[in-house]
Amino acid sequence: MDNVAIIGVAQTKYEKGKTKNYAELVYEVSRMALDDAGLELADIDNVVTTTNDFYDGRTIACMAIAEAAGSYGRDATNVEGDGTLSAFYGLMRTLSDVYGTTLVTTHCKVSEGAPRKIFNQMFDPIYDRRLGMDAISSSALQARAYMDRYGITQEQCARVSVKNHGNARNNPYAHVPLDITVEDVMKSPVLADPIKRLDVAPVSDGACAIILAKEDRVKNGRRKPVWVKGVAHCTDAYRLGERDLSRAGALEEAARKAYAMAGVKDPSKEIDVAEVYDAFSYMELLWYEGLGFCGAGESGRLIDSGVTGMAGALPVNPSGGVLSAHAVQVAGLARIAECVLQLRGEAGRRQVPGAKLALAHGITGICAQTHCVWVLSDTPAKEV
Amino acid sequence: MDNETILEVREKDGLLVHQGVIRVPYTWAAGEAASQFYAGLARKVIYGIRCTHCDMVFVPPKKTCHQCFAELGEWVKVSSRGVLETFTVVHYSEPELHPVQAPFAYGIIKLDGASTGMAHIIQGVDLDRLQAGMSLEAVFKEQPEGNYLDITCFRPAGEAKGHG
Amino acid sequence: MAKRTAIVGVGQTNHTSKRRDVNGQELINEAVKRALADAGLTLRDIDAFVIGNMDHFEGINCVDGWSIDGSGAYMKPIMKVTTGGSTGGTLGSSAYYHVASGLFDVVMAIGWEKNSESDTQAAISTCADPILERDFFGGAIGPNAAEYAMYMKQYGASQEDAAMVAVRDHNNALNNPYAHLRKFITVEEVMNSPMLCYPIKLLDSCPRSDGACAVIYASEDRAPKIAPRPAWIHATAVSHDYVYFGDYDWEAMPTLEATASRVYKRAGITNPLKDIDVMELYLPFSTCGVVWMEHMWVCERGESPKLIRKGVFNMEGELPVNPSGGVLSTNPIGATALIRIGEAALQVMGKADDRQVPNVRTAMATAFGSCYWFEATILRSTMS
Amino acid sequence: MEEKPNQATELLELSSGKAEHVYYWHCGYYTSRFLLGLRDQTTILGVRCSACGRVYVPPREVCGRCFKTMNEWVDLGTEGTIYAFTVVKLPYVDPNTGLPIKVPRTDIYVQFDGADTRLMHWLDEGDETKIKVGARVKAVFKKERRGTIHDIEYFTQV
Repeated sequence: MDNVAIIGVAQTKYEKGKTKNYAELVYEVSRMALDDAGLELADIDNVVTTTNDFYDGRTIACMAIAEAAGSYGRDATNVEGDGTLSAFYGLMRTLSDVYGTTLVTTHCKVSEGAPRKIFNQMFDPIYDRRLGMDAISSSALQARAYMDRYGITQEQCARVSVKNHGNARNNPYAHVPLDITVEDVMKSPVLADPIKRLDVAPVSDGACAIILAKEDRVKNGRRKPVWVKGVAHCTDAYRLGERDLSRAGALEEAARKAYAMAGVKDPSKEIDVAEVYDAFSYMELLWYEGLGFCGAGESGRLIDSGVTGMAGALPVNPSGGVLSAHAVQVAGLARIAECVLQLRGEAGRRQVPGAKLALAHGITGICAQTHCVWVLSDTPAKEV
Repeated sequence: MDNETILEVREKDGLLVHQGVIRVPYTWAAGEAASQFYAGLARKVIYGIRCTHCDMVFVPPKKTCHQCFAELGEWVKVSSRGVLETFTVVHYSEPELHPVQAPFAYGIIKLDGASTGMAHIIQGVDLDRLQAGMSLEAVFKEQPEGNYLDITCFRPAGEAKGHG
Repeated sequence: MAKRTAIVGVGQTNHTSKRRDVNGQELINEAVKRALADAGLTLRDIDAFVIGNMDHFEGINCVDGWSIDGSGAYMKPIMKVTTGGSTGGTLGSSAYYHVASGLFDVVMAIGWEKNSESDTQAAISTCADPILERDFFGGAIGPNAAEYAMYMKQYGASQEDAAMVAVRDHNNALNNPYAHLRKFITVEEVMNSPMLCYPIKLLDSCPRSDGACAVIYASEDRAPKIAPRPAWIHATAVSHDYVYFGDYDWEAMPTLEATASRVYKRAGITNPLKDIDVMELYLPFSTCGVVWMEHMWVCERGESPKLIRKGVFNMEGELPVNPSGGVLSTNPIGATALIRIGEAALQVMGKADDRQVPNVRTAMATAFGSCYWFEATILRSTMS
Repeated sequence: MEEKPNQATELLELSSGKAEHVYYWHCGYYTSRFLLGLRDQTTILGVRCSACGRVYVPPREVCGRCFKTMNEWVDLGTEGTIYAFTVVKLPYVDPNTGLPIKVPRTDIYVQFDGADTRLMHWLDEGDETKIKVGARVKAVFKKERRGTIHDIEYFTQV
């Protein structure tokens, strides 16, 4: 892969009931990402937006943000799915001979629709949709399958929630920074056991944008470019009963490919910071295993040891993660944006000192049917 | 007000919020495999379909094996009893989604003779006593309607009680 | 390294008004299997997938994950792209950039729709802004009807001119075994068909169909080994510009003109009438087949009716348009524009059977979405 | 091996029921101000791009051409001309109610003097022979207004 850098990032603050409409949110982050990169819109060759007609409440929702994303007068396209996938498509367009720079936007106003019902529309209308499962109840099945198999405890999951909500106190964009204890999580109301209120990501609105550029289009600006080293995505079987919910097979495959591209041999040693898609606290533990941060079933011990805390050797979700801000389709791109800030050394109070190699991760689908893994670095690949 | 998108208008600090709705009803073709499956349920029989290539028996059935991409056609009668693989007890209420009142349980049940699990609702059991590995049986709807709830739920299997 | 990219296989279902015998996944599967057979490949050869449709047409959220049994993307990368009616063009571009980026060697694009499963017009009307325009938007027919009414007034064109386009496309469909409507019609029959929205009549408009299409793209390393005469992608382009329907300038058609200009420039085409051997155009109404030719620089303003009457765009004419029968005979919306690309590729590959135009070296396919989003692709029989 | 469970099974279809999705869309500042203009001042507001001079109706935050924030408000009054119209004769299911719409229904694009884009609305005339592109039209406001686009009941030819 040729060298491509992320040269600009922007996020809104995440909150519930944002008063801007989604075009205005997209304009906010597009403008800020350009400013961050020190570019004007004229420097952008093409645009990839991200929409979901169910969340946006209209068909062909990408129409609504054309002006706001800077699509007017230039090539544009639109992905439906997590922002990590839009960014991946943006990367492909940047790598082709056709475009040198790409603006990628995502927005989601989860609070405007009925997110549980919208999630239920992912289930098969001819079979199990009628069961009425949503993100919480289906993920609870995955949580138990995983926890039962490896003896992961609810307290260990709670520790993820405590860590991430605590980290969110250092992130001005976070929606739900909290100073809580394992006991608080354990005592929070059970929604679908073993998932409790404080194990669940909030309903957030927000937007995020990044700008990708080919090496010859990276200017010596005020920001340090962050280089894409490896990316891959992978999708598991559709029906829950056809999957091994106790393992993240699609994540293992995506990580294997992304690491191979990036030349990463031992992720637990080489990666300095990771931002993963923890829509539920158990997910972060399951993703540790899928990402090879530890062996199968060892995540409980990993969180207990503090390795993934801010002071540990591999801090995970210094931003507070998705547990602290969940504007669904935005959440994966926000992971990338956060990694960029880390590798620039601009992450403020959530900065992991000396971070040189970072991992960003996104999911989409029922029980994270699809995973996308990004490996980012503060230095470009060596000349071949 | 007929045929107007906006049902309700809220105002705060000079900013408006419009409440509206999308209501597009659907009629989904089930396809042959699902139609056969529902025809079986009407006779209180659960059918799966076998992949002659990898030997997986899919319940509910489908037309193509996702692993081998082979067309499936070998129908298999499976038991209406099986083993609970994983479950959750739902404590919140979502009346537009949930077919039964909370608290209730969802589970994934692997029927005897099937290779895949079936997601479904579990009732007729003390929810505190649910355990992975327990034996459950399908409860069939008396007036089947040709949908997934023609199995109303799974409940602890008759003579398997106590084997937990 | 960026790679040259070609189409090496095309598969589509036999399109029809209603497929009761298959569900959506099974419908997709038919197209996928036919594309694999056409290219002489197995699923193992496909490195990645892109899929698209419109959410509110079938009521399924995230069809990428849902599609696995049909698409075969199990434990592989799949992402969803969508831009409304132009989704098929967006899919083709997406598969192209997957390969052109150098990241994937063989990629399948899948477009599909089961328009029989909901009220298409109701679903499409939700594409207008819900707060300001939805109640006044009666679907795609309105703007197109207004456009032709204005054109007739300005250039003295007639309803019969449009009817001749309808006759051409409908009767071409007699040569296409996959087409939905295959019935010989006359100008008189078009003129006597019920008025839907003045001046557009029933036989001037596209049907709604159930159908799927799959197109396989391969890199320069693989394509020549897969297909004896691959259809090389020389350029793609896209343009859209507005947010509200009232923003658009139908007299100037700026997005169509920008798309055409851009794609010609990228492919080195200076005189489309001479340089292009066949076009598969997304013409949702016969009236578009009159007006849009001019905005694509095929002829001067007001000249199109003359060329139509001369038969320039007929099968034996100088620039055959829509040998497949076009959108007027087949319209499974999410697949429609991908069918244009697939049909253009078949023409270049010399595999279009009874609808083959002799000696095609350069072909063009277009896509049109209801936000006047246009995409275009130029395909050639030679790599460079 | 077993035979097909049923040799001649009828192909089933499954129904979604009413399939309703409710939304609470934030109008944002620009659309809100436009709607409050209808409600409180019975007038139509546009917004001008100070860079290129184009006047947009409905107003929005950003001019796509210049990628600049707009904040120069313009009162466009209540009269304009018909830019285009369509008489919808084929009833389709209204996505608001799930019921067929009433036809004929005339959708028009209104060109206001001094605006560069058009506003969509209804015309109180269902006979296309009596409608002229370019004809003057006037907004007829409702007595009871609540801050929606339907505070204009319809447009009528002057």
